[in-house]
Amino acid sequence: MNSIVFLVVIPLIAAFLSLFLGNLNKITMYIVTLFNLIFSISVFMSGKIPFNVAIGGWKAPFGINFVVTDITIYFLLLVNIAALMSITMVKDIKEYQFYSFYFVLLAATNGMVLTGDMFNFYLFTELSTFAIAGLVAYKRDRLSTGAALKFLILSSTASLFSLSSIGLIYKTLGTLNFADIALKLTKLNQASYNLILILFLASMLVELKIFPFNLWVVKSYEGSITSVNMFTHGMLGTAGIYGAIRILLIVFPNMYNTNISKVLVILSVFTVLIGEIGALKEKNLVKVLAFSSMAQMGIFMFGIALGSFESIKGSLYIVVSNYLAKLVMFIVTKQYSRAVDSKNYIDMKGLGRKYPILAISFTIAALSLMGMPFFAGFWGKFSIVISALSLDRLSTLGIAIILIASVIEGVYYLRISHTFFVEKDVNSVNISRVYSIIPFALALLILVVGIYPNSIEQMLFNVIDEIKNAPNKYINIILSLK
Amino acid sequence: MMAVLRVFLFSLFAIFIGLLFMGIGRKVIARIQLRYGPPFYQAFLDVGKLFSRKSITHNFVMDLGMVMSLGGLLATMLFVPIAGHVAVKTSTNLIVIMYLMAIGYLGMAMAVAASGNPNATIGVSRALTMMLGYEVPFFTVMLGLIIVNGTSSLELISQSQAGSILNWNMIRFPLSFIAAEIALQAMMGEKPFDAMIAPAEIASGPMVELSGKYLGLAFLTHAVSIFVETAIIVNLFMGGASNIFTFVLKQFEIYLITVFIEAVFPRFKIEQAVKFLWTVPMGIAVLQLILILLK
Amino acid sequence: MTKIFILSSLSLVFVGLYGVLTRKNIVKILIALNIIETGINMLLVAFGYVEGGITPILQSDLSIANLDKMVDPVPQALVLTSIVIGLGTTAFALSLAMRYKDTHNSISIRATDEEGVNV
Amino acid sequence: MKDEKSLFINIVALLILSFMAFYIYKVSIDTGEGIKITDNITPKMRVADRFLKKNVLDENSTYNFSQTAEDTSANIVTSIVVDYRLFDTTLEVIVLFVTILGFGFVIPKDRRRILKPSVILYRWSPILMILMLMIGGYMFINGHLSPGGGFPAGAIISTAVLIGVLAGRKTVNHKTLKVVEAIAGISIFGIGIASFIIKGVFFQNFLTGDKIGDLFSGGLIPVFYALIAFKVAAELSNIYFEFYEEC
Amino acid sequence: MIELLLVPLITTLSIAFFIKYKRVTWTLFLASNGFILYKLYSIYGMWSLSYSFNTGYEILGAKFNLGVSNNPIGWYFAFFSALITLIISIFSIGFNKNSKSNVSVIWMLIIFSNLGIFFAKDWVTFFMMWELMGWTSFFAITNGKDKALDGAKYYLSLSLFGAALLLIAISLLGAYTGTFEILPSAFGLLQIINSSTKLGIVILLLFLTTFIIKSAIFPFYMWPQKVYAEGPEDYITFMSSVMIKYGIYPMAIFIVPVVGSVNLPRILNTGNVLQYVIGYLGAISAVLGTLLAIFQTDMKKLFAYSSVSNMGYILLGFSSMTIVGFEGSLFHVVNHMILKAAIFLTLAAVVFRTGESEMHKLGGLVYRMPLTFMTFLLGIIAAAGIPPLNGFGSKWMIIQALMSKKMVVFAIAMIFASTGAFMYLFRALASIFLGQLPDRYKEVKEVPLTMAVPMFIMMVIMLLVGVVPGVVMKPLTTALKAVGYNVDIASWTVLEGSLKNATIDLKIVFYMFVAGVIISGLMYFFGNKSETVPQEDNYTAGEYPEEWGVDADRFNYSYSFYQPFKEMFDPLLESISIDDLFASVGRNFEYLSTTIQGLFKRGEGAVLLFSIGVLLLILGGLII
Repeated sequence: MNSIVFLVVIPLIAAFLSLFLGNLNKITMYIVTLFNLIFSISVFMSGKIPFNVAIGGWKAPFGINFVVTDITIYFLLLVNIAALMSITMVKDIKEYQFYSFYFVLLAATNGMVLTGDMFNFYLFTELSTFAIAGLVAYKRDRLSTGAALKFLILSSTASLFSLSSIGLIYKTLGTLNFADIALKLTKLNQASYNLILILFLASMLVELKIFPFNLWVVKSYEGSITSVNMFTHGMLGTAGIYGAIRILLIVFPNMYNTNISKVLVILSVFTVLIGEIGALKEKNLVKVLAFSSMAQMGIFMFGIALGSFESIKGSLYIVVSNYLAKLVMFIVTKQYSRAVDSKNYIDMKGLGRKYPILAISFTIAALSLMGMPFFAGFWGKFSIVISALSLDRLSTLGIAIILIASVIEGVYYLRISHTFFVEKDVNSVNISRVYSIIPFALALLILVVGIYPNSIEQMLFNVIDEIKNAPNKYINIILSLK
Repeated sequence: MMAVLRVFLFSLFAIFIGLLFMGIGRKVIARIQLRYGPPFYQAFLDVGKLFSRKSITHNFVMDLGMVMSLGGLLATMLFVPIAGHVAVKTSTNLIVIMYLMAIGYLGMAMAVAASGNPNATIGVSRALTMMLGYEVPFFTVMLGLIIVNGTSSLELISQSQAGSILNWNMIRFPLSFIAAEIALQAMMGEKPFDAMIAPAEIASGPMVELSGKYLGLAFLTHAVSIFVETAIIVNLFMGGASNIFTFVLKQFEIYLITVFIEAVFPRFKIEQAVKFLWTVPMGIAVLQLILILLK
Repeated sequence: MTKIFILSSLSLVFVGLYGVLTRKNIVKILIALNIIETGINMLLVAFGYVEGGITPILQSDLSIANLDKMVDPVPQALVLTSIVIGLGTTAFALSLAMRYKDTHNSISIRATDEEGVNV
Repeated sequence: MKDEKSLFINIVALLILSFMAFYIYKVSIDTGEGIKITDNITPKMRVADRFLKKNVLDENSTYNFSQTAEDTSANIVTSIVVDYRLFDTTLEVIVLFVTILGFGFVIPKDRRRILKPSVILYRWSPILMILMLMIGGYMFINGHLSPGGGFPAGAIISTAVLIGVLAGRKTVNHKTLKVVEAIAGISIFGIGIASFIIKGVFFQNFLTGDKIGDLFSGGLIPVFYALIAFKVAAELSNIYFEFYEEC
Repeated sequence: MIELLLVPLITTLSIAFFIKYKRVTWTLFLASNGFILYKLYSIYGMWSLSYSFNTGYEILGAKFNLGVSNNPIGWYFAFFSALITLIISIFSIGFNKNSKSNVSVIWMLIIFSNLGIFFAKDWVTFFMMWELMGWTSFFAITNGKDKALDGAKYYLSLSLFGAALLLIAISLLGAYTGTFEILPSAFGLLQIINSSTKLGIVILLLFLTTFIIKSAIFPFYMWPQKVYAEGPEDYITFMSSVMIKYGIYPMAIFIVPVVGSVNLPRILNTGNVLQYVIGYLGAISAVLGTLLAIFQTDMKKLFAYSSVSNMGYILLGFSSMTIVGFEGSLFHVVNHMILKAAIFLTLAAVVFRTGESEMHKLGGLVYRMPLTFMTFLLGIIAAAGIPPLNGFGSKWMIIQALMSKKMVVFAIAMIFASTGAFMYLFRALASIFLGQLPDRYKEVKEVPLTMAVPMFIMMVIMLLVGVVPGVVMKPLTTALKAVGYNVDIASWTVLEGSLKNATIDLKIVFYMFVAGVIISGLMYFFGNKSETVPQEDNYTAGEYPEEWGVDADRFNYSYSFYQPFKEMFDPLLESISIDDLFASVGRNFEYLSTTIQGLFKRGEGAVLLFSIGVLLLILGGLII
């Protein structure tokens, strides 16, 4: 399966080509995305997982390698599906730079998921940061420029932290490969371990939207166009989550023996609180979604920070639910805000009666985010609650606060849904029915997972199995390959 | 057939005694106030006259309400043991009696409210407020007796006091008796608790629109209620009686106390009345209740 | 020797961080970022430094005989990459800053991003 | 920047920094078990050991100068940059590419004025340019043998372009630069794909059998470096163009 | 068993599909409701029916099953709520004739969750249905109109808050007992309380809080008035009669058995601490609900508080922990269901015809809507607990139980509440239906047939249950026996009290009442003829109010009906305003929200906050 590299290479080549293609860019965008998606599906179906690809023929700890395990392939699929969903929202964009940024982002997010090398991961992260900053600035007005600049400054500072962390890892352990690091980290002094972890975490948390690190989130969501929001959420966000899972859980599993995981618990509780409370009075639908995705990442991080089998499973359910739901919501937001030419949801009164499928999909997505039963989010919440309550007092307190904060989430989301369904005659730009298909399909998927979690239970089990048996399984895959 | 007859006779008896008490009461009051007063049978004459007069009504609710009012109180009366006799064999449950009594008041209230006169409605509103005022202390008194006897049957409570006069609850639980007596004053709507009628303020309140047979029915209702309320007190505190004559005599004693108080007291404002009822008799009743519970 | 390298580069990092934290002028912030960047690059090189080491270039048989004395080449390779990234960041951020000046009429990072409000 | 001298922020920042410094100090004096960050660790204990000994593929192989060993260059940094970790390098090239894209995207294009160049610069610029081009060319051609390589070479070449720009001479235009950039970029991956077709492994060096120290050694390394040099040169020149035209 | 749940689901989907065709949707809706009622009737007695669904979801080391089973007490609740639901849904057809939005989809989902709650076998199923009911109610309350949004939001936030507590409770219980099934977990909870009292009590209180939120018990008594005031009348009928009982059902099957058999310190040798907690909650709700109901001017709010007070009675019955009290409470559940449905149907009819729910703006409607008046009259007689109708029996049983347990405070509270009930009930009757008919309602007509029939049915049911309580008591006692309580099957008309010689035969009470009415009726007919005069023809002390411009509206005494009484309570009610507390919580959250938005809007301190975050992490790293 050496050809897995094409997932990164083809978009990059397309990025170069996009300079000249002009009007063909849009078609290229679809072709490349479809290629990535189909390719990852074929990898998924091939049955050769897990495998390891050494680029340039240099074997694992020495060269750069791409690893495909169960986690990888699931996240690869998620990233590429999100890409496909998002580009359906791209309309009337003339600038070739937009397409180039997109291709780079596609390559970078695929690479983040695939790579098995620390420094390579850092590079891909940087690349995706740049691409997102460029995309956020697409509108080039006051808001988006400010957002992009501030995002760039913050993430550059953060990336410098992770670079120093990589340097320290190389200095002490002499290797940059994930598996190799995981193998050798046990030899590390506890204090040094903490230092390295803190430096790396600080930069990871920026992408994961955890509270004191997330001041970029709302601005960039607000300032950018919908498709870019979907990129940020579906591609960068998902890849970031992958990074968290891969690096925190597989490379740094010792984190749970330190108090840093406790700090993470506290931070994620704060994130949830701030996300939910911030969204409470917000009228701009996009900002509401931004706050809400912050809160969801808080819940995810809470589960990860607890680190038990069940809480991680819960976190994965949250990931699935948030991934699907936010895609639906962004599409609906886009269509509705286009119809009334405003992002304020108060202006969208009555649209739900005219275009019910979109509004119903939005509602389903919202309910899933609220963790309502019969929707995907519930199982996540349930798992996290159970595991949190059987752990220490801090996590019990934390989950209580999170659950109560999610009350606020329920209030503002259902208020928005209600606004859609208010009886009012609307005269708006027509929304084609075609745009209802994707959100509705995704909403159905949420329902399916919610009602019959067995449909993804096996996948999640594989993921957790890999996480929990990390030192053996993952390391063997990479380092045993000659 | 026998039962129907008994029911009929009991009702007539209650009406008779009630009207008699009313007449005597008026006479007594007159004498206290140094007037001559009407003859003791004046109440019968009044009722007869009212029923023979032509009357006006506003709608069917008035008719319905008045009938319901007398019917409800008669039904209540049938549950009260009179010298050990009950019209139909049933458990003479105190709670049932209290609730049944309410239907009479409700019917009356409905009828007068249906007349559409604001004075009447004001009267009703005061009456209902007053009801909340006296029911609570009265029930507290009852609760004490029920707990002592372990039963809520009026018949059993009155039987438990048989024998010497020292067994009477009036002697055993004097505080209860005082509280019940004050509550009874309010229950009968006599001064100082007659804010709901207050002829000078609201033109006799509930009665303002009643005429002819409606007023007659109201009279009868009042008569039956006097009978029922005094009978309850007699059963609760004076051990009932072995024969009807003694029973009526005891009832009359109770009624006489009420009349004496009525004759000399001015009127409470409604909120003063409620406050009074919830402090003085209620306090006494609670004290007694605590004594009972601690025993 | 290594200690001096590390200390000086660390102090660069701290100076840079101080700048990023306290400055309001975007250009100054970017300069401060560059200073951190330089500091960290120096740090990386210092991590790979070997006391009395030689350049990791195979110029002759002599150098092959002294392979153990060579400084670590990997950090140098990483630094090469990170320099370029730093350049990219700076350049991109500067271009954004130009646009920022255009839209906000200010290069203070405190300038509000709300539409229609002046500084 | 009236808030620049806000005492509060300064104090907070100093506190934060001193706390961080304290923490680093604390970590460095930690006496716990295991490898510490202050430990003196030589390349021998790192993966670099295998790079230096050029026995990544075969653990037991040894070599001498002017011999074949792992088909990489004499400059070990170069072999890491362009062979062992070639993928990183291509990515960093992409980073530059993204930067250029961002430039074209966000820089306001309206208010542009170009200063008049000085005569001296105008006259001398060709000489300087030729010199620089030569140095640049030498650097990327010899990148696998001596310090230097594609990036510095690209930077030097772009400086040549910069001088041309400053001197107001028509050297290259935007379009050419873009084409060069794209072709170089695509070629890098093209070679990768070619190696995938030939060897079945992406970015594998398929030109083998050279001797270390030769000019034509290191297989694809010089090729890559040349491409990178062109690409970097084109990109940096582009940056200069953009900024210059702006001022 | 499963078809009970499948049918509403499938109906929901098909209604959603045919949403444009009102006739089809209502036919489906009614048919489905009818089927549910029939099905419930047919599974009476088959207590071993159950169904479980393997989700494949793994928790606590085992694959997790969602299950429903035919729980006898659940059946009891479900059957009567299905009956009421069917009647309300017939009413709703007429009520919604002119409305644009089609509520039947949401309704069907609510009915689904309704059945799910009552038949849930394990806590997770219960929780799922519970949550489903929470948010569907939100949509049913708002019903596409902005006016009910505030109330709905209030309800939703309380409901979600309760659900959060419930989830914590369930998870704690599951984590410590290893099972989610309701009955085994009750035993598990008992063991927890015996081994570690604090934890057990916390779990129990979490459960209790959830349930009292849904049943509007004391600290959470505000939501009914907020919701009922603006919600669609047909839905709030369902809410006030059926939904408010959702908290009672789990209390009956879970809290009461646990509290009843737990070994805790006792107070005055009458009951344990938890019993008193429940009792005080009930007593405060009963008294406070009554007082607040007395002071309302909006009829829907008035009956909202009346519901609070009735829920208080039910809790009082539970708190006695005697079988009579327990039976009485469960009996009162159904009684309250019936009478509240009747009352709210009439209120809905009034609002349907007049569009007004402020009582002082109504009056004299008896002339125009006699059937509605009769239903209302019977409803309030029942609500006041006056014998020939159905509210009496259950209240009597509860008082009996309290007296036999010597819980004097609770008994007095109960009497206070039920006497106070006369006040507000009569006030509603007088203000809405009696008094002068304002000119603007001269043209009001009686409700159409689809709405009249359900009201009539409600009248019949009220009288039937009032006279023959066995209709309800027989299934109830059968169910209790099936669960394992030591009870005799009730007879048709006799109710058993717990004190000495305390049985009442409601048949005899009814006969007595009829006898009394016959006698007084005879008197009435003996009297001379009467003449009907117009309503305006009143005694006015010789004045002509029309001349001063006093119209019928102003001639009604219905605004601030109990003003002197209210003035007594104003200081008290002001000092315990839970509403202010909740409102200030909400305000503070909104204030915080603005602050946080400001933080994110500026975005300049990003790096500073980043460093602070790093500091926090470092703190975590330092404390080894």
